[in-house]
Amino acid sequence: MTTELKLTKKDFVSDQMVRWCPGCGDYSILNAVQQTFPELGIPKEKFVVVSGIGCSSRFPYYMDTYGFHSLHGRAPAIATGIKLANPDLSVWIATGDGDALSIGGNHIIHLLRRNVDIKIMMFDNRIYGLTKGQYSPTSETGKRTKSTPYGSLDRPFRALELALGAQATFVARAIDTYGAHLKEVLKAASDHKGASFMQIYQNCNIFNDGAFEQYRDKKVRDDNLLELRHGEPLIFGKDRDKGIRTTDCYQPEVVQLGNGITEKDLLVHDEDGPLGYLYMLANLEPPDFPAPIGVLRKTKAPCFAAAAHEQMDYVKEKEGEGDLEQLLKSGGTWVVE
Amino acid sequence: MTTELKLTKKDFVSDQMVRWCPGCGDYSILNAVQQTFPELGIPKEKFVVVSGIGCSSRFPYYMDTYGFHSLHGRAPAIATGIKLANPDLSVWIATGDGDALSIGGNHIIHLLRRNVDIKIMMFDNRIYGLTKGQYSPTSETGKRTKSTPYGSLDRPFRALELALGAQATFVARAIDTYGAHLKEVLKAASDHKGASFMQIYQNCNIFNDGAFEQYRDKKVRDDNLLELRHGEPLIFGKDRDKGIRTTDCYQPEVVQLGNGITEKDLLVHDEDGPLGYLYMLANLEPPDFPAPIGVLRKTKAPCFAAAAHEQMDYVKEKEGEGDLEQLLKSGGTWVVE
Amino acid sequence: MTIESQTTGAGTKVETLDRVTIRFAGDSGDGMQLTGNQFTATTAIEGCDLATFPDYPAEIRAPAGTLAGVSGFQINFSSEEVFTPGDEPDVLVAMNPAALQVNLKDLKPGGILIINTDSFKTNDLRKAKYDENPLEDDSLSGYRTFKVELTTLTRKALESTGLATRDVDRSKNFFALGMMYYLYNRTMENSLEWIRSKFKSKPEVLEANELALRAGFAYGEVNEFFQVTYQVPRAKLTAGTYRNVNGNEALALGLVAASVKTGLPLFQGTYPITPASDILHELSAYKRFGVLTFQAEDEIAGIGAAIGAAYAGNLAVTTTSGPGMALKGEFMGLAVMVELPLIIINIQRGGPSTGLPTKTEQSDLMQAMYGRHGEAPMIVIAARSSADCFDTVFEAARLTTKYMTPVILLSDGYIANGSEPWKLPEVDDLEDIKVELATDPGGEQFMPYSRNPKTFARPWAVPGTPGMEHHVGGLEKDHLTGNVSYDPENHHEMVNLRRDKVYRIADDLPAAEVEGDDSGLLVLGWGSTYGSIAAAVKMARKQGKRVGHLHLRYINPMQKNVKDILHHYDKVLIPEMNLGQLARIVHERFQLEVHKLDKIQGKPFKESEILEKILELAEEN
Amino acid sequence: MTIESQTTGAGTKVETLDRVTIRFAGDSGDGMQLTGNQFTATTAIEGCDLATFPDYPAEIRAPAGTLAGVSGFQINFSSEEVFTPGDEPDVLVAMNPAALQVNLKDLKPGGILIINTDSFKTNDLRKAKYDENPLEDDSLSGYRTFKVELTTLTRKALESTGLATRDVDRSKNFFALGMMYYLYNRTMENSLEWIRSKFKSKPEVLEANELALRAGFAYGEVNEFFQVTYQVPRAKLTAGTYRNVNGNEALALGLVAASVKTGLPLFQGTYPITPASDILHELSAYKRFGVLTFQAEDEIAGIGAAIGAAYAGNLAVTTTSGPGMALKGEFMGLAVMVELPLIIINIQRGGPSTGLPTKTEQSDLMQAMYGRHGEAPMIVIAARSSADCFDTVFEAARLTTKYMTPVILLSDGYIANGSEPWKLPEVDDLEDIKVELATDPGGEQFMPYSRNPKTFARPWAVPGTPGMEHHVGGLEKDHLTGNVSYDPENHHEMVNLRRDKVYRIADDLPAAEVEGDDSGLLVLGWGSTYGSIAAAVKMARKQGKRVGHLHLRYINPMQKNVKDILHHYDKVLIPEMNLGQLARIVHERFQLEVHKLDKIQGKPFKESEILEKILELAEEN
Ligand SMILES: Cc1ncc(C[n+]2csc(CCOP(=O)(O)OP(=O)(O)O)c2C)c(N)n1
Ligand SMILES: Cc1ncc(C[n+]2csc(CCOP(=O)(O)OP(=O)(O)O)c2C)c(N)n1
Ligand code: SF4
Ligand code: SF4
Ligand SMILES: [Mg+2]
Ligand SMILES: [Mg+2]
Repeated sequence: MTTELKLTKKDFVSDQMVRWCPGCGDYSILNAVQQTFPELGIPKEKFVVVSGIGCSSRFPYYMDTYGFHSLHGRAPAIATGIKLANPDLSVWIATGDGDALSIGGNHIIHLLRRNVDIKIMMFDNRIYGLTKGQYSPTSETGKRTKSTPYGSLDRPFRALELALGAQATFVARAIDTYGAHLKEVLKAASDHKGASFMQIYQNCNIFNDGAFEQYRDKKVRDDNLLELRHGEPLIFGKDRDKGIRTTDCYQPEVVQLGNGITEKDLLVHDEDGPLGYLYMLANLEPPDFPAPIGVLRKTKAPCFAAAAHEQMDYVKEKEGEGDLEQLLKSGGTWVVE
Repeated sequence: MTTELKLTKKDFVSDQMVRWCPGCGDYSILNAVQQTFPELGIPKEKFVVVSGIGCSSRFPYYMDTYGFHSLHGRAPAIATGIKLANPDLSVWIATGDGDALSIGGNHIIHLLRRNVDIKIMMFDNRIYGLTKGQYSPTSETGKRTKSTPYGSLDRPFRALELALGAQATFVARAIDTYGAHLKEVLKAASDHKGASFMQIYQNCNIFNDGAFEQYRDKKVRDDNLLELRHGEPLIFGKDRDKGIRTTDCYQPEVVQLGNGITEKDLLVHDEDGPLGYLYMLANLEPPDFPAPIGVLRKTKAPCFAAAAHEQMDYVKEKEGEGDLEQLLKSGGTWVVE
Repeated sequence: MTIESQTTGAGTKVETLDRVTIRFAGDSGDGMQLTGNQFTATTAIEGCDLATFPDYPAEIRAPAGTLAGVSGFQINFSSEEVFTPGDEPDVLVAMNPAALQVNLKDLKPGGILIINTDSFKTNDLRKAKYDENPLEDDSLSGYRTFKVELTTLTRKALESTGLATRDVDRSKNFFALGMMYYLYNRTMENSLEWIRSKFKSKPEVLEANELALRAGFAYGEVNEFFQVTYQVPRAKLTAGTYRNVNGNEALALGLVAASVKTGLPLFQGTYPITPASDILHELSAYKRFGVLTFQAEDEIAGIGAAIGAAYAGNLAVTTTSGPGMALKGEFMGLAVMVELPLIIINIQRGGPSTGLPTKTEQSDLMQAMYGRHGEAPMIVIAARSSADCFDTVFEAARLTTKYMTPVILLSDGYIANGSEPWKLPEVDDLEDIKVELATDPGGEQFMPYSRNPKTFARPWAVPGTPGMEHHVGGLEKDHLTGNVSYDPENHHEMVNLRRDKVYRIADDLPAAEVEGDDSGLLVLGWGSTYGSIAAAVKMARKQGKRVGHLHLRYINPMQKNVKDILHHYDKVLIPEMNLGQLARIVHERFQLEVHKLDKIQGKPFKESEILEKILELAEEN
Repeated sequence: MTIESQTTGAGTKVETLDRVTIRFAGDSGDGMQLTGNQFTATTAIEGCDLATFPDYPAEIRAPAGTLAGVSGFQINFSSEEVFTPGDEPDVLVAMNPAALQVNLKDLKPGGILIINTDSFKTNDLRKAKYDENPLEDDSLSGYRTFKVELTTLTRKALESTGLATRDVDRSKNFFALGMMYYLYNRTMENSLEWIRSKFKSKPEVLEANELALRAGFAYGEVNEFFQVTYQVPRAKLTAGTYRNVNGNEALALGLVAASVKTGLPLFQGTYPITPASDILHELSAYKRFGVLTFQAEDEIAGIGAAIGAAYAGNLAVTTTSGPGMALKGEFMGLAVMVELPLIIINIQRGGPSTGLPTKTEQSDLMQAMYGRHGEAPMIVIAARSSADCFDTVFEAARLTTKYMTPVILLSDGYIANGSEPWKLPEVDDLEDIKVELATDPGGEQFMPYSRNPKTFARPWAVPGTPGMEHHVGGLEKDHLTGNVSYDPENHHEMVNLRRDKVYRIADDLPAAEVEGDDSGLLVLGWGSTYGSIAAAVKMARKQGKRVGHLHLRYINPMQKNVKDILHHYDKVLIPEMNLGQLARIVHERFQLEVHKLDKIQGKPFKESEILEKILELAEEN
């Protein structure tokens, strides 16, 4: 598929002024996407970027592709319709944590369940940016925001776990400022045949500044992040001297390499591994564990839109192309002379 | 809590004629609930049964309790409001697979995430009963129904997995006709402090007859069901001679007891076990595995409605009860003489 | 209505009638819908005009024998034009006491009552809430009652088959059907053929049903059970090929026809809801026409996917009923803003809220007009009858693609389920709907909000087309570039433009035509009241009244001559199955005092109810 | 509007004016809202009547210095009654070229223009889309321009603090404020006090702001920079305690007051949306009043939870703006059906669809009236001003609990964010709203759909009450037992009853009162146009025209005397920020020809726009 199309980043930069706050993590993500799209081997006119409402959802305007800035939470519905109508398009969703997981939660889990071949980039800043700072379904419990001056009470969604629970066939995590890695994830998502769910940690420097500092700060991030690579052991740490193994079944544990503990003792990442493993992984987070980034899951399953067209073709072949006259006359006719 | 209230089943039977199809699995569930409620130690007037729309959602009419037959998919919203307004009530939801997981999917996962202390009975007949036979989000792929004459294409939700993905603190499964067990599950759900999600397999003898025959038919059901009990090993089979263990980490396996394999080799059920274990369990199903029934998960977490009132009480104590006059005068006043 | 009478060879008299209304009623398990449909098919083929109405119980399977479980099917057939399934039936076939209990009050005084006496056991009577056995007191004395041991007779007739009693009893509706064929001098051929093809793979059932049908016919014939039989001559119908069609079938067919004639693949985004689900059931079977049906997770996703498909170049439709419409409001506003073609179909049912889901009503008109926030004008049209659903949805497709703006089409539970003979259009006669997708940016930059000066339509450029990349969305758009614009004047201009675009469609509509007199009393209607009004107006005119009938397909915008027409009449009467919603619109738009006739009972108007009101208001001609 | 002029000791002249409009404009980072609010507070305390309007950029943080990033705050203050924030400002304070570019066109010819010249570097000019430096050409010649090196001066004044330049520059708005205090002869006391309490914990900031304020004041004073200063005398206001309040604050306060006066806990189910979110922000801070706020997963869950809370006996409210209203339609229908009290607040914004989220509009009136399927009548009321939001929502609480039916309250972005002085009501003067929960089944079986014969309200029995177990739901209800009923007559009766219940509330409303003349031209309005209309009518009457002003709080039902009032006038003018929605209703209801004045530009009417139309239509008195 990677025919040389000679596209460059510039081909994907639209003429619209970018209107995010200076310093917003959205800029880095936009940059990574604009750098990645030309490398995907897809003709420019086949990209469609669909969004809901939110700061992140202004994304389509900045991409010089077909774009649909729809309604809060509803991008998955629009995108599903687009993909069903034309499975040949490369359909991307840009959405926020509120857009995707609050008002849009149902559409997201159904898109994942159906495995519609759509790429979901969820910009997770753990806050409502556009409406100026209410807590979101990924905000940590106890968060004080405009709408929770005494602290929020609900437990946040764990997005990766929720996506897995909806049987997502591709689940990944990336970080706004870690561009090289983000681009890898975007590429992997594009290559995956099926619904791809990406949680992208994104700093909102206005309403939730520093939420991901432990993953963005070069000084500490290596100890807090577990970069997943298929077939490689779960190793992390600045000095790549720590790993994850399972002692008791289903119970993960961080170990220090050395002193008789070698890579062999560690779990080896399997994108298509058993569900128990994947869920264990999805829930690792500091302070006890590093947080996994990269492609957590990638597994094969039929794609909904493609299957719909295959079924249609099959029926056409079996029953013949429809004939309108015949159809109208079905169901018993009689003639009045 | 189990004060003697001297309630009997009759106290919960309303004067409304039951209008389900003769032979419908809903009757068994109704019977089990009417038998269980008097045993819960809760005064009759504190029960509220809320439902959406569907055959199953006619449930409240048949219970002589407070009842709200609301809108398709929206019972969790109504129920959350009721519970927030009065955490002292015992709030139950009767819902169907379409009501809960199709149109109501978002409300359900948010209720579970928030851990609102509400008991959800999801009557899963894998079909839309009330609208006369379209496929539902739990229908198996390839199903031919009124709306999918050539077979459905989407993968079904696995309800237990989805509930776990939304971090449900209580997850269980039961079967309409296995009344004694269903009653146990209902009791456990009632006793649990937090959101309780129950998937109840229910036969729709009109539009999806026999969907759960392998679990209902006495001849085969024992080989297809794994009755979970906290602290007990995962044993099943007519002769209780089969068990489940994990050889490779995260990979379950059915073993025949005997020949050196004993109960000791089996996994022991832990309602509050690690997520990897729970998800593994949630996905077992015939033909390779038995399907678990009973309480899969039960774990502690703060309850949303109770927490809201505690927060309110805390603020009242800290800041004093609100004084209207003072409030109106806040924000800078001046006097015109 | 007896026209003449004669005596057949068999010795019974044959009376000729110009119109008969029969209601079949029984338990849901008794197969009354099938019986009704068979009688209908034969009557149609034998040349009568007709209309039918099935009346299902609200429950899926109410307990056998109960009042809640009664299922009915009414057919009105005539040698003249038929507009409705008829008011009171002339004949009631009651298969059990519950059917009698529910339906007897509707039977015409002196009407024919055929009763299956076998099902009047104590237990049956109890379930039907009868304290006394109506066969034994004089409660049936006002009717021409025929008591038939229908079950016993069927069992006897099927003895030879060796089938179990339970199975034998299933055929008793064919016995009844046979009797009715005899009584109305119809042939059994059509039904025999149907039985043979339907039960090909179940020879015992085939045999049983055939035997039962013949036995019923013979029972009438041989025993001279009825002293008189009836015949209703052929109607003078326009020549052509006919079929029976209900409204939902006609919508599905019309959509497929529009897909063929626009050359656009048809996409349906929907969620099941009574009484709209059947459109999905129909369309999902038309994959050979390239129809894609998407049963979404809810109504919001249904319309959202349809808008997405429209953006990608499909002929998109979303179908629902009242509660579902309420959920689609936000997306409808988006459709107005992005100016894409979209057909939104609402099969109205009894409201508000969940209301009376299986009953009919016309109470969603104001919602269609105004059920969105902001100034979000939409084309609103309505179908008047089952067959008219075909033409109306075809017109919806023409308007939405030509003007690039969504259309709401209103139907209701009555015409959705009721059927009538439909003269099939010639496929070649159906107008080609010209749709041109934009493929040429035309100059440097593509202007997605530039407009056709006549239609105000913007270009439809679909993803996949090189050089036409552009953005759409719900924020206010610059009137040319389509970029987001907060400019005050631009906003005012765009609001006006979206309104004017809909207004100006009036220029493209055929003139409204009145049936009947052009002065005196005008009966103004919309939607499914057509049949009852037309019938009532005809009767009133026969009685010498000066009455005209105007029935609106186009409600927003209205045809340009509607105003003139209204002002031609002394009085205007608007019968509606709501509290007067069209009346509100007429008030508002034409500042006109009108007479209202409301009926909100989950059932269509009787012809007589409208006639009565007409007689009250109209003058002699 | 100069009234008199005198000379102060300092040598500059003081002119007395009866009304001044000032607009502060700068980059979002320049603190213009704070400056405006401080000027407002001082002006209020010093006795003027006033109204203000903040104008935020649509973006959260548009890039510094760009046109999109301009933030404005306008205050109109006077010694007479003030109705609006004023049309064109008399004074414009422009902190950068972008602010000048955006706002200059509004400044009155000959108006005062105060410019921070330090921010007119090439780069600043480019970002503001200026090709030429306006300070250097003659584009400002029509104004009394004061060029101030505001940044330099502030830095100088704050040299002593040793703060970093970045921090120092943050205080320059206080310098500007000081200058304005001097120019309008206001004291600094109130702001000094505010600075001291606000920045208690940050002594350097406290000092910096205080120094800047004083320096600005001194700059005006010492340098005799302005040859003339102005004073606006105290207004003759009703005695009492006042505060400034914007509409959303007033709604929140009104809801708390209603909670206290009904004795019912307040429950808010909502989802954030501009411009309604602030109600949530306010109420979430009122936990000490037992207020429970629930930020739901979406608007549907928001209203659903509110209905649940109402069922459980709370005073329930759901708050949103247009797109959110569109989503609540289905649940609103349920609220009508279950007949529970519920307040639904819509802070209207520019539509359709996402529209202009930060701009104001009145285009959701028809949606409020008809945005539900079926016959689902609701009480619709509207607030006319920021302070009126308090009274209107209090009235909503009274009506909804008394009549057991939901109420829609309409406000809009203009009054939600704009503020005005509000004379605080005495808590004891607020009416007690009597609410009785039903606790006695009264006989054998509790009848949840029995009714109070006067109000048609059904009893409100809440879960937890022994013996009152009952069911509610969206299916049609039997008129007494509340059980599901498919009975045709019952349905008709219930549909009529729900309508009549709302109609009859008219009996319980105070008579509508006209301001101004009782014949001639009537200007009819609703909602936030009150201020502009009132001001325009006053001016027109001053000019000798015969004009009255009727402003509706109650739109459904209307007050009984509205019809009479309308027919008293020769002409009726209805100015609306939509395409004429109230006009439609008036057409429909009263068959009355009206004149419309539409403005759909995301901004309120100017007083002059309405005045012009009045002068065109009205006769001399
Ligand atoms: C129906 C509807 N409800 C609410 C809103 C208001 N709204 C716009 S964006 C948003 C949430 C934004 O949060 P998120 O999705 O996390 O995006 P972010 O701005 O943080 O990127 C809300 C509540 C809306 N536009 N439409
Ligand atoms: C908004 C709305 N959409 C659709 C419907 C129609 N509807 C009623 S119940 C139902 C699904 C029923 O399936 P399920 O929830 O599985 O319940 P069951 O009847 O199988 O018990 C649907 C689609 C409705 N009542 N309201
Ligand atoms: S508010 Fe936050 S998320 Fe939105 S643009 Fe600004 S920094 Fe980014
Ligand atoms: S349709 Fe199915 S689920 Fe519904 S009542 Fe009948 S048997 Fe039960
Ligand atoms: Mg966010
Ligand atoms: Mg179901």
